[in-house]
Amino acid sequence: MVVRLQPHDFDISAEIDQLVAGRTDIGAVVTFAGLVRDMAKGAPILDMTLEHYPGMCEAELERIEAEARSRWELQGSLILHRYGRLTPGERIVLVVTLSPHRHAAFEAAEFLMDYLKTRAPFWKKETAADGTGHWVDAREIDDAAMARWG
Amino acid sequence: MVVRLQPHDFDISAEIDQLVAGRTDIGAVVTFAGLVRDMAKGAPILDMTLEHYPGMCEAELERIEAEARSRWELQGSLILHRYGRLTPGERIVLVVTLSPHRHAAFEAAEFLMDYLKTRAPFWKKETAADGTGHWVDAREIDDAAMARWG
Amino acid sequence: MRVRYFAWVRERIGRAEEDVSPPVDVVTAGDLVKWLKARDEQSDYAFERPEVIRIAIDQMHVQPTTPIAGAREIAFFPPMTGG
Amino acid sequence: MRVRYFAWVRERIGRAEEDVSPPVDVVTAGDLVKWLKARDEQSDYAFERPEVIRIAIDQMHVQPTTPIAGAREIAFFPPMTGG
Repeated sequence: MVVRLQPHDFDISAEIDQLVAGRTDIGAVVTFAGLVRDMAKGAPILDMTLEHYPGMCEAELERIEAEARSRWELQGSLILHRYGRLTPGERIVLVVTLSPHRHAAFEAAEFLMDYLKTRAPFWKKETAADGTGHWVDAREIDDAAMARWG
Repeated sequence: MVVRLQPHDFDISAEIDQLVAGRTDIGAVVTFAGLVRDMAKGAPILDMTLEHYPGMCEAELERIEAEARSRWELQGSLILHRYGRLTPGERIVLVVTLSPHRHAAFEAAEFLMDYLKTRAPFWKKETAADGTGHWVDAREIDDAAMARWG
Repeated sequence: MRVRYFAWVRERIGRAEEDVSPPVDVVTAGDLVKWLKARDEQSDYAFERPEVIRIAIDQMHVQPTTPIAGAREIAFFPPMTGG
Repeated sequence: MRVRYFAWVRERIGRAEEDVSPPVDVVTAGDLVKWLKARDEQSDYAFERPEVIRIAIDQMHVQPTTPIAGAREIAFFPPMTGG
């Protein structure tokens, strides 16, 4: 079970390989990667800067991961989140879940993302085409997505 | 939207990169990889051979993919399935979904797997530790998983 | 008409495919299963539980009630176990 | 006690952190928000809608009703937008 914050990019295959590492008891590997989109609310963006709360971020992600482990039969998991400046098309976040069963792997990955969105202390500021910066508003849909896990 | 059958292994990052290919409008990439487990019904297995129905397999996977496209907002998808002899720990299948929204990407990937399991003409034969071959029984849980999509 | 077998249906029958010419009273895919099953011991073994056999006509899943008229290729196989 | 600000709360207040010594009648995290808000114009702007401000004590999410006694570090920030 791994939590990692870093400014630089990651390679999904390499991250999976490290988690699986010669094991032969894993049946299902689910990954979610979130990318920077080139548009926000219908207008193009130039880039995005991710601010985070060092220390609390790692602690909160570890709490989220422990919660997922208690709910599903996981053989491993990874939450990897970038911070700093990112441009459209770049990867922001990676979640990986390993399980004997595909449904558990899918559910746990979606749970990790839903919780991360609403509980991990990250904030996005986007740069519009005219160079002005805008903090991204929290979306109610994310609160609703988290609420369904009870 | 891509369907591919092949005997050889694949690289998940390379497959994603090919689907994303310089696009900056994608928000979510979900992947599912299924691996050969070293145990079946509590007993170790030496290997597994995947038989398939060439032609129908591709056609059926394309129908499944078209159905997913009609249900969710997908910007791309891949179903890649291996055939032939595989040993424990090897990758069997890869599903990738791209969408502006993470929930759609998750649901579509799980849908593709559920449908693939029950409709794509593949059959697994496992070799037990004593060298005898055993055809894998279809699991009722897979029919149930597919049924929930209505 | 070309008939194809897969997995343990193939193994039990002892061949992967063959051309068959069923009589005119073999109308549906289910009729064809019954007719094939009655041919010999291996076929009887392959189709011993017709209710578990899956059928495809020209590479599309069909039901036992589907007519076979005009079919070029009919396949019989166990429930699928891919993924 | 150390107070930290993030995102637009930080920008509006004009600093990332500071040490504060609130009076004894500041008992809860919500009391601290009110006390900080009353200090100056920037703070008033940062906390203009206290109901949207999220609070963490010693790097754990808390409610405005949580007492601050014993806290080493209290952070104020907008709703999170990671992922």
